[in-house]
Amino acid sequence: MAQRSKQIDGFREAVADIPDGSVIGFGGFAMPGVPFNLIKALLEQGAKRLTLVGNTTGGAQQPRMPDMGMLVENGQVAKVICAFTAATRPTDVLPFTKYYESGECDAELVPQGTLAERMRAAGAGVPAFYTPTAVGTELAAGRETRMIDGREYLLEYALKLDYAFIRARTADTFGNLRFHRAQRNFNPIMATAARCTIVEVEDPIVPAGAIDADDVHTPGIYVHRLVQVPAEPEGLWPTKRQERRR
Amino acid sequence: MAQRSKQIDGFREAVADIPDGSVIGFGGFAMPGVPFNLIKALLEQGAKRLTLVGNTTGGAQQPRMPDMGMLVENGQVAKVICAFTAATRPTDVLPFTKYYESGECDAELVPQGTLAERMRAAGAGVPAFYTPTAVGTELAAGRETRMIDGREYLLEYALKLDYAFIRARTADTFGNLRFHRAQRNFNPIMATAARCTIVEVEDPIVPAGAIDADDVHTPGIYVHRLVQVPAEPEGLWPTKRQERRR
Amino acid sequence: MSETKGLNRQQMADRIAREFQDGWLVNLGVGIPVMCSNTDIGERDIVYHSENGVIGYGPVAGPGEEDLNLVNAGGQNVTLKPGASIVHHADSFAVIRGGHIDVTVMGAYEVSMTGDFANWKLTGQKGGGIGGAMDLAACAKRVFIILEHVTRRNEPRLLSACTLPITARGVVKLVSTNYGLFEPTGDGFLLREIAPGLTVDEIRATTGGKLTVADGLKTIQV
Amino acid sequence: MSETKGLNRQQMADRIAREFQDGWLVNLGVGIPVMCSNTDIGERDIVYHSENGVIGYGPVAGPGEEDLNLVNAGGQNVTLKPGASIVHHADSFAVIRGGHIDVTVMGAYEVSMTGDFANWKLTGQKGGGIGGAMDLAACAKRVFIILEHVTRRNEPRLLSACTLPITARGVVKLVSTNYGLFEPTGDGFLLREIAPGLTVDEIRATTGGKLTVADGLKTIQV
Repeated sequence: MAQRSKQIDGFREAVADIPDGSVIGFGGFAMPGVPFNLIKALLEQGAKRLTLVGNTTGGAQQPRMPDMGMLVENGQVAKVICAFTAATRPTDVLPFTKYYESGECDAELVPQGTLAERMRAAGAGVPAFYTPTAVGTELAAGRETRMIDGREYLLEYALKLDYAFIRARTADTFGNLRFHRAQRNFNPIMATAARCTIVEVEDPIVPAGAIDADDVHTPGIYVHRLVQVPAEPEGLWPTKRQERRR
Repeated sequence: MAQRSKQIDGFREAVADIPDGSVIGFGGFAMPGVPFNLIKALLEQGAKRLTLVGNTTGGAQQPRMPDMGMLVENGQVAKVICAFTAATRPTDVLPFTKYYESGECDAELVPQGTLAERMRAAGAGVPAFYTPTAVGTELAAGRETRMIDGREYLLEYALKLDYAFIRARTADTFGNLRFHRAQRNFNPIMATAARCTIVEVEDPIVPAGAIDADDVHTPGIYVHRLVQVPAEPEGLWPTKRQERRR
Repeated sequence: MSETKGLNRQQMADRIAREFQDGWLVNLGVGIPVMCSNTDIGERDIVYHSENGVIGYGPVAGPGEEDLNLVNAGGQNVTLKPGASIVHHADSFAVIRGGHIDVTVMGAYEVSMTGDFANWKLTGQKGGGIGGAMDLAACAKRVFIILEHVTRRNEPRLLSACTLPITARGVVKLVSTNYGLFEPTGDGFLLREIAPGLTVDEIRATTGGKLTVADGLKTIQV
Repeated sequence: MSETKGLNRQQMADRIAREFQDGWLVNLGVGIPVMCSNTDIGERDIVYHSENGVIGYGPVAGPGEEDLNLVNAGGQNVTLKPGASIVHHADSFAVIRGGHIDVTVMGAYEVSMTGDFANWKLTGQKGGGIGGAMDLAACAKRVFIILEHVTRRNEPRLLSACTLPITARGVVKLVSTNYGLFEPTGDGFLLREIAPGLTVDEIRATTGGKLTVADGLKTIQV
């Protein structure tokens, strides 16, 4: 195994074949683990009618980095599936909001844990599962529930991805990945849920075998393309968030 | 956090309070990761009417090490839930078989992946899920199935444990664990499914913080008691299996 | 957000943090709740959990010690305490959904006297911001809420019934506002402790349902 | 188990292993199937997966190089290849159930001409040994079976219909026995290759359903 490398030359090449209408998951939670460079490449590539999956649509933080909202603003997106269609602070207005309210872009609002579990289920061959989350709320209105041991649960379905865009600290040529700290977040889950997982990698890509088998966070069997993130300014890296006055 | 240690002195103390009727999960697959010392202590402790959960009842391999079958032979077990009630080789006869066939001990035979997923679901607060496994077989007879996207799936329920007995290579005092190679198997899953997880630890237990946060396999929040495995002959360690002639 | 009366934001967080019991696993939400990890509560062993899979973080990182890949639920750079571990998002919500969280502390727009609360959607808004709030509200052993006592228009946020779409029903056990510490009682709120500078009458005038007052009402130590 | 005719156990495994395509993720079951990881199939990149969460193992470990905590599905001590990784049991069966396994190779008592197979329960037995067989059979992209061609009583194991409780229906794509290499065709079996020393007539006499023979029938290279 692992005789050939999954590394490819650039971000443009990594996203070149993504067709219109794809379902694409984007890792990341706040700044850590967001595939900034792949998002930027997809903005340039121009695929249309995409369905994007991620925690937020972005745009609430400064400085603004490439996010799902930019793909919406670029006219590439039919629908987003995420845990926030509005900012956590009610006085903030997300760039996405305008497109959502005008109907130019659709959205499916999903509790964050349900979102993660639906993708985990997709990767794990579980087509549907029950959860107590959102029972009795507006989100559960008209949906199927079931009493189990005296408690009411909501039926949720697996969420499969065509592509996962993720960011990792370390990779070997076979695609085994390690994440640094809170960079992990949705990234390993999305890798299991996608037909094709594309990874932007921070550290120089190492030969297969250089990461001990016990230390792998995401097995290389889930990874299809690796791209090394160049140094700034060519490559995009997390920046310190500007704290806002309240 | 993590100011106090979860380490306790001996295996006898670690299992002393386990009441009759408990549901106990035993990690391990073949030789790696089996909590031999905790099983031995439970044999001496004598709790009755137990329900045991594990991959096999044991007894097929030589040399024989402490296994679930010994607890059955010791009259402590009402029921086992496992993926094998018979040996994988039809000519082998398990010690358990006699008790099962005579009705002295009940058994629930569960496909291995379903068994693992049912415990994962228990730890993850998912009360039930659908799986394609076992559809159309004797195991599915009379049970609830559901068509999803044109395929038939079986409904499976979470399997909660009162106690998990597991074995790890490394632990810190807070209970963060690392497993060596195939020692991992069911152990991390059972830890999440149990109210109380008891771990036998191979390497000297290290201070909290000595295992990097990125390298933890099982978070210490799932671990309640740690016992250091003594050197042989006082402590039990994996031995080389005797290969049998065919 | 104006803070003209009573406790400031960190003090509201501090009062809630002092409720945390030894050995608890505590989830802190975005906004004021994450400030609880800055509170010194002595020798108690508390493990702070964040939705993004960080288990065992400590105070916000000081200038120069930030790891840009280590954040709490609010996106602030935090530190790790000895014994910390990291898991991915599905495993992190397995911690939550599995009932392993002793208490979750969240912000809210409204809390009702029956323990409902609303924190994801404003009136007339299309969509909203759920984040992990519904998972946490449905699954944590306890829900504590921190919020400003009144709106900008001086209208109560502690109400007989929520007017906004709820996040979960009947789950709130304790509420910390800039005016005091409250428990929903079903038909109103119990004022357990009062913030310095406030009077019971002021609080009664800005609280929905029946206001009961704890025997020997204490003033919150700040 | 007597092996009086045709291929020996390793040769049966070798013939199956030569079907593995470059880049495949392959699960090997207990018994003869795990012997496939010993087969040299040249430059092809194959990743061997085991139910216990070992992804990327190689041949059985030689004397003195065994790690007692590293085993395949049969409990044999194996080696790791560069790029190997380890996951826990739920994640390992997520690989399986999620449809990521290109082929699973299993032993069986019986295979039917419609691709059913039986490998977990004998007649009259209470209970049985399922292991991961039902997960693998239901979820892998392909199921290959290795088994002795006949029972000790010289009765066929390749049958019109299974007589034992089945593990899964209609999933078997390829069968390696000591007599040859077969494909279930719905109304019988296609003999693709024949083992050295066997005749088509011998095989026809010990195979259920209609036996068809591949054009220009080759003898299996051993």
